[in-house]
Amino acid sequence: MSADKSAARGEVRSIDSLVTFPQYLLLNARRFATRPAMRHKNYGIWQSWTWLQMHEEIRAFSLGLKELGLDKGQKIAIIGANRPRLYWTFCAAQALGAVPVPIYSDSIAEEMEYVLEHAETVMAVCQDQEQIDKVLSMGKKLKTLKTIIYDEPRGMRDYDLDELRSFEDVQKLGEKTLGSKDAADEWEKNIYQAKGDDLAVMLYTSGTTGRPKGVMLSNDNMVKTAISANEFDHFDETEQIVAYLPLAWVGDHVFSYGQAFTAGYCVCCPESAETVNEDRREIAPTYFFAPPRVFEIMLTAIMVRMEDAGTFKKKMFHYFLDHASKVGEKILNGEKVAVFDRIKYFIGELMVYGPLKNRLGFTNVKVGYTAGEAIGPEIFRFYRSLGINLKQLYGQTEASVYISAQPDGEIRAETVGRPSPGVEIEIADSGEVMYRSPGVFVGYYKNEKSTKETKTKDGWVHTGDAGFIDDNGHLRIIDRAKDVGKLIDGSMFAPKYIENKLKFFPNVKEAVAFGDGREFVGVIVNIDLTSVGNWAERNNIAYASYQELAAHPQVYKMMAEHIEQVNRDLSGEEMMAGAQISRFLVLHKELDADDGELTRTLKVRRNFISERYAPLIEAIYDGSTEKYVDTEVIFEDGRKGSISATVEVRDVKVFAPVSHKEAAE
Amino acid sequence: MSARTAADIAVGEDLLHVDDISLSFGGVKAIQNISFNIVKGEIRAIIGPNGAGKTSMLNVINGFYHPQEGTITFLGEERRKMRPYRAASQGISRTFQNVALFTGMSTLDNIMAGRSLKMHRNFFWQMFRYGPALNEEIEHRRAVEEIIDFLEIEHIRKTPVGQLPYGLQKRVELGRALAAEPSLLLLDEPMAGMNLEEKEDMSRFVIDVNQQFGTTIALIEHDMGVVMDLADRIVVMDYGKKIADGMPKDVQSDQNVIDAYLGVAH
Amino acid sequence: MDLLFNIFVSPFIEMVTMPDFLLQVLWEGFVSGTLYALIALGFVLIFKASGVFNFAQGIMVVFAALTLVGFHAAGLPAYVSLVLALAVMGFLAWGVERVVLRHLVNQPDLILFMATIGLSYFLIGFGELIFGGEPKSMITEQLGLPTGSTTIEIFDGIVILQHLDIAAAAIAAILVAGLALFFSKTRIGRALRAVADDHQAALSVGISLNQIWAIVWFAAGIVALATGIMWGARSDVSFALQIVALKALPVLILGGFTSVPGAIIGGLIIGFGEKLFEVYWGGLLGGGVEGWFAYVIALIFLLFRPQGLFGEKIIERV
Amino acid sequence: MFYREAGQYKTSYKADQAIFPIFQDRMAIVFYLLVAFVAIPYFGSDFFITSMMIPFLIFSLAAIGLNILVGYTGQISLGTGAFMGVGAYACYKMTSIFPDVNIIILIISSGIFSAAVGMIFGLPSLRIKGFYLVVTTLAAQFFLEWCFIRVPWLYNYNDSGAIEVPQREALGVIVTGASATPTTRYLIVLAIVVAMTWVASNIIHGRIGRSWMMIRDMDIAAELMGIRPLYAKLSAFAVSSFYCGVAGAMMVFFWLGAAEVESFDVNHSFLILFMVVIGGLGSLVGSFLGAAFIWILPVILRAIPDTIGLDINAATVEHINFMIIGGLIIFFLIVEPHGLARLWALAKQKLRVWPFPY
Repeated sequence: MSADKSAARGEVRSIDSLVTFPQYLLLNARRFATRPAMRHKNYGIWQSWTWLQMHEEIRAFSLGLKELGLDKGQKIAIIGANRPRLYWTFCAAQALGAVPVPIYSDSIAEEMEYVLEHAETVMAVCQDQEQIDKVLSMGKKLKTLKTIIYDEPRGMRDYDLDELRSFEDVQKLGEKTLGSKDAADEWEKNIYQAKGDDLAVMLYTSGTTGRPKGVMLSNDNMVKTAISANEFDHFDETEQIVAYLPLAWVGDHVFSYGQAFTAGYCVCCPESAETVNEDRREIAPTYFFAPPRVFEIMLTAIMVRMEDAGTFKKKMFHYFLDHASKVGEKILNGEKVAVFDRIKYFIGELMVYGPLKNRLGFTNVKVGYTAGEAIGPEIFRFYRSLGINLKQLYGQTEASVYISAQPDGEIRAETVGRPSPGVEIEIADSGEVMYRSPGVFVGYYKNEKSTKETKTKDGWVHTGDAGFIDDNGHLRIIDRAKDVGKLIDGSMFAPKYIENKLKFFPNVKEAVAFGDGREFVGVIVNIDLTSVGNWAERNNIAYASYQELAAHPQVYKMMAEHIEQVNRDLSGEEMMAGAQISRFLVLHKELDADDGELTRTLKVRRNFISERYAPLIEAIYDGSTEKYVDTEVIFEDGRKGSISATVEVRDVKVFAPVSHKEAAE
Repeated sequence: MSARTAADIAVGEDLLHVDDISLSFGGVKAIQNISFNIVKGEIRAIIGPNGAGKTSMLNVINGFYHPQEGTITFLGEERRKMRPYRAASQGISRTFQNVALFTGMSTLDNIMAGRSLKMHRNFFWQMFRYGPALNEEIEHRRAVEEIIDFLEIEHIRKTPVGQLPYGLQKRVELGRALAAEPSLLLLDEPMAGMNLEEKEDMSRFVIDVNQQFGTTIALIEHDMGVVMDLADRIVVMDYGKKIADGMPKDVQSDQNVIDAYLGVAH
Repeated sequence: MDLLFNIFVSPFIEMVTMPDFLLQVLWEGFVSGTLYALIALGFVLIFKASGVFNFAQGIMVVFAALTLVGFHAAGLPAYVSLVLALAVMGFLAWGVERVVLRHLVNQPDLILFMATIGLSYFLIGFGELIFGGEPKSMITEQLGLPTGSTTIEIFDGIVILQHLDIAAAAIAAILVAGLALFFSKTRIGRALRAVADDHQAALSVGISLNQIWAIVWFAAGIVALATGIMWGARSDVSFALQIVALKALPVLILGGFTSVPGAIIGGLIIGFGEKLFEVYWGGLLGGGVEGWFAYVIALIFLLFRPQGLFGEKIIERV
Repeated sequence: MFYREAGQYKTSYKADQAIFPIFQDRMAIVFYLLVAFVAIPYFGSDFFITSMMIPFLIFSLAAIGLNILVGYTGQISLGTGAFMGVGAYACYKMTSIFPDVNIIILIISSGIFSAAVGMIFGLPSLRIKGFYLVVTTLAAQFFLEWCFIRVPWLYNYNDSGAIEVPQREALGVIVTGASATPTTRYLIVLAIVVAMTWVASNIIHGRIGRSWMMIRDMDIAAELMGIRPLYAKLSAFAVSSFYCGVAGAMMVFFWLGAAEVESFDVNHSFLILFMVVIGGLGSLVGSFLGAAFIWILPVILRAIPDTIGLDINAATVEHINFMIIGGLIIFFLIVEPHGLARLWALAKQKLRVWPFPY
């Protein structure tokens, strides 16, 4: 394919008239022809594609899909890790007016089957043999699925099924049609015919309850959101990001596809899940996104590693970190800082912050976002004090992500910022946060009922979260609206709020709080194996298994201390002081998505857990000090087994509420 | 798995033919009058109890030992004595029972070393690492990366092999042998000292190599179970003699073989 | 033609026509061969038990001799000096094991070899610091060694035998016999052989490797002292000897690194060969060929028999 | 700490296979070169340049040569001194035969002679392994030493038996002989050493270097991979001796000014071997570090008594020197058998992962 033949040659459209991503592709192929569009660490180096090259790849594949019969409005599933070809599939399908449906690649076959069937997909593009096997295992149950395309040919030699094709084959098929004069023109024409309110993509939300729902998002939803997000943070074609979060998650779709296409920046795919950290270090993204968990894990890893450093180095490290926590954020926010402190911070940058950012791959980060859950204020401040412009945003699949975000210079750990450009926010009488924006979804696929429940006629959407706008005009989220409850004595009980406070301790991986309609608050705690394991090693505490470590008296003691600290915090907050934790237990197994205890995005499924561990919860409230339980688990390969244990329940100290006036003094 | 049938083998073309080979070391007879053939595209196993002369047989095939009697016909060329590098340049490549990697070099360099025969740029260009010499390095690096990808050892690409665990070393060694793009690949106990999972991985790689690249493989293995699953045909040796030769199921039920493995006195 | 004649004919004519001279040359060769053999013996002892190629053996010879002379010069009686010199060699062996070898177990051969070179530098510096750098003469008479010479009339000529040389040969013979007895009859000796065969096996029968190393180094020290006395008596005691000591290497190549008889025979071959070549052919090349002849012989020998005179054929395994 | 590798990603194999793939390393090299080419000639005293820098560079080159043989190919040699001698005598003869040819060309060409001699004495390495090879190289050492004495043609039948460096000009500047300034000689030596180090590094990172290392690590496997031991070993002997030869020629022409056989005796072989082992087998950086350690340390040691006002006679200092060097060698072998290069690499690694310990 020679460049001149393929260089987008159709009519020139003004940027303001573009309403779909394929249209942006044509534009970028012209305006950023030689700029990198994607990179993928493969075969040991960063294989790169310019926008022009990517345009050619996508066009060939798109035409191939067309040859295979993909038509406007049909659904095509995309299953796999972050690979350029899978991203190309989005655009290739959209160019034909078809609707891509990305599916979480770690879903088990059963979950996948539901989505494939529900969305009536006619084709599936899979990354590798593993995904192909899952799709094929559903056999004839998928009536609509006609073609399966794979990216990596490894191990596919023995599959001689008619419906299987390799990505290259499809591209070749498409290239063949390019031989006829009009194919390319027609393809472009077709792209320009697309409308803003056509469906762009369908994303299935895993949801904490029930079957996943297919959120339909239009071109307008996606493109407009992406453009305003770019403007909000001043992103242009010079950005580089690392695409490592699940393709099927709306965040990744917006950051790694939507914003990349509209701004024209470069998206880099890591070599494999194990090498993400190393690959991020190599690329040094300018824009970085991660859920709080990733930041937590990173911070834990930093501290654990530093434990092994020499005394001098450790001292120096903590000395400068202390200094950063004093002045780092101020410097980042452009506030006044004494010259001497600035000099000290500069030395710290040289000795600690700079190298640390370098090791983490954050050297060039202009903007970092965390969202999805509340982030621990300590963790949040830690990164900001190093000079990383980390911000919070609040979003949903139904909103094409952005509901609110923190503008530069107005960063506070406890809020999620101001309404994003074009978004209106209201707090309903029930305390639930509602919003309206150009990004608001079209509806749930084949689920009028849910659509109506979520979206009002005027376009307002229920977030399901309880929150309020604070004095500065920033949104604060308390909890899931339906989870906020009351203790018997009438105190407000916001489980997520309490759980998050607990989870901010590195040693606590997960916590589930109970208390609605009960006498007091009880908590089930999950320890963090990395962090606690490391602590155990340093303190010569021997343990053979997770279970043994979790039940260790010393671990219980540590957890009790953490919980006491949380209670002390809570006692200082007017609204929450009444709901302090009275009893807790440390769970003998890790909460796991495979067992249905967490969602695929690793959120706690509260109801499921309260059913599954009903005897334990009962033990918390009936005053017993221990309880025997037997739990069924599913291993990675699908086999079932069971874990049994006698779990100890402990009491913790509760603090008298501190009135706000006293606290202020 | 599409195992080859007896019929496939029967019509197959001989890649290697070993004829009446005898080898002795100062009176100790390591191999006595052994003959067998290896057909293009098959996986041929040589099994036998310890000291049966299996490794010596491989050493004879790739020219490391010179048999006192008999001939070896490879790709239609008959010979008895040859230097190992001749065998290598004809397309015989191998792994070793006790991993024989170049311990001072990285995984990448080890596999690159496997491509030595394919690299020819002369000293002059090498001196300046420029032009043809550099292009050659890059071209072969690409080929090596494909092997690294194939064997799923990306994460240890630049690790010195001496620091790798045993299982991975074996895999790197396979990679090094593959790098030569051999027409006959000799594997000397590829699964020795591995745990079950590693054995499964290695078996998968061996089968993949055979199917994906169509490489003919001769392997020595101790683990009968593995051999029965992997091999198309099996030669059984005991005390330097061939005691059986055939398809896995035939060999399995052969009385001589059972006796040899149970250690019946001779 | 002249050249070929000079190489292949005239030396032999010379030998036949002057047999007394030939005998004298052979005797000289025998004497220097004995000394080579003694140095080689020290190498063999250590190599056999510890696998260490002890480059410092030559220096130990000088060091031992210097110590002996030094004690005497300080006013001690000759025999007391001898005993003290022995004690010093024992202390040295202990120190080497303690400070050097113990820390280098399981290192590659080259590293151990380098360590012995380091040791020899240390000993040279130490020896010269204590005893001064200038050559000294051996206290031959004080030790009761014979002096003078015997002239034998034979083949119409004479052969002169130094008494000292005879004594040297005798002492060498006694040393070798003693060592042979030690190896075969004593518990430690047998242990030493076990170590040479298999370190693991030796450990399993409860022999401390450290002790063994100290003992062999001490044994090598005794051999070194004996060699030093003999050598010092013939010339001076000085560190220039280390170059000569290097000739133990070709001797070992011929005799094999682990064979005591090999060391003796190798030493004699080199001794005879060197002298004969120097006297009868050296002139053709301008003389001074003693410096390299031994090595070239070893080299040529190696090309045909890489495993040495007494070694077994090596079967390479993969 | 100073390594900021974030953002240094490679999009081509050419960049990934570069000898210094890290930007900061390339900067460091530029820095060292600036110091060597600009700062030292400008600020260095004549004593510093003549007694420390010039011999240090020359020995570094010889150490690189020996390292190619011992460190990269695994063939032990004790003939370095003699191979250096071959270079020196060859260069001397060429200056008398071709008085008009540029001296620098002659210096480089002299390496060809030592390479040829090296190959001849390398031949036995095809059959002989390990310590046995020491004997072969010792044979070369003593035989060549003998030649330097007994073949008067080599030193133009001088009565003194020594070779003396004639005065020669290059590009109108006196570069050899007594009137050449230390700075001129230093700069020429430096340029040659830098260029040859670069070439050595190229060879080592390429096909030929790899074949050497294959022979070193596992010669049987190497042969079964298609490496011809003959080519690999002889090329190593040739390249190694070439480097030693050039170093030898430079030693006489740019440093000593005159030399006789003692300058190339077996003690020199040991000296260079020390440099290689202390510096680190199989490391070019190590060759420089080893040369610096072995050469510069004694110079410093010798200066110590004077500096602190102790009146010790020179001979005693020399003896103590011997002891210290011997002791340090043993100490180093015990503490870090992989030499200074390993320490260097560890330090670099520390800086790369800073502030983390690993």
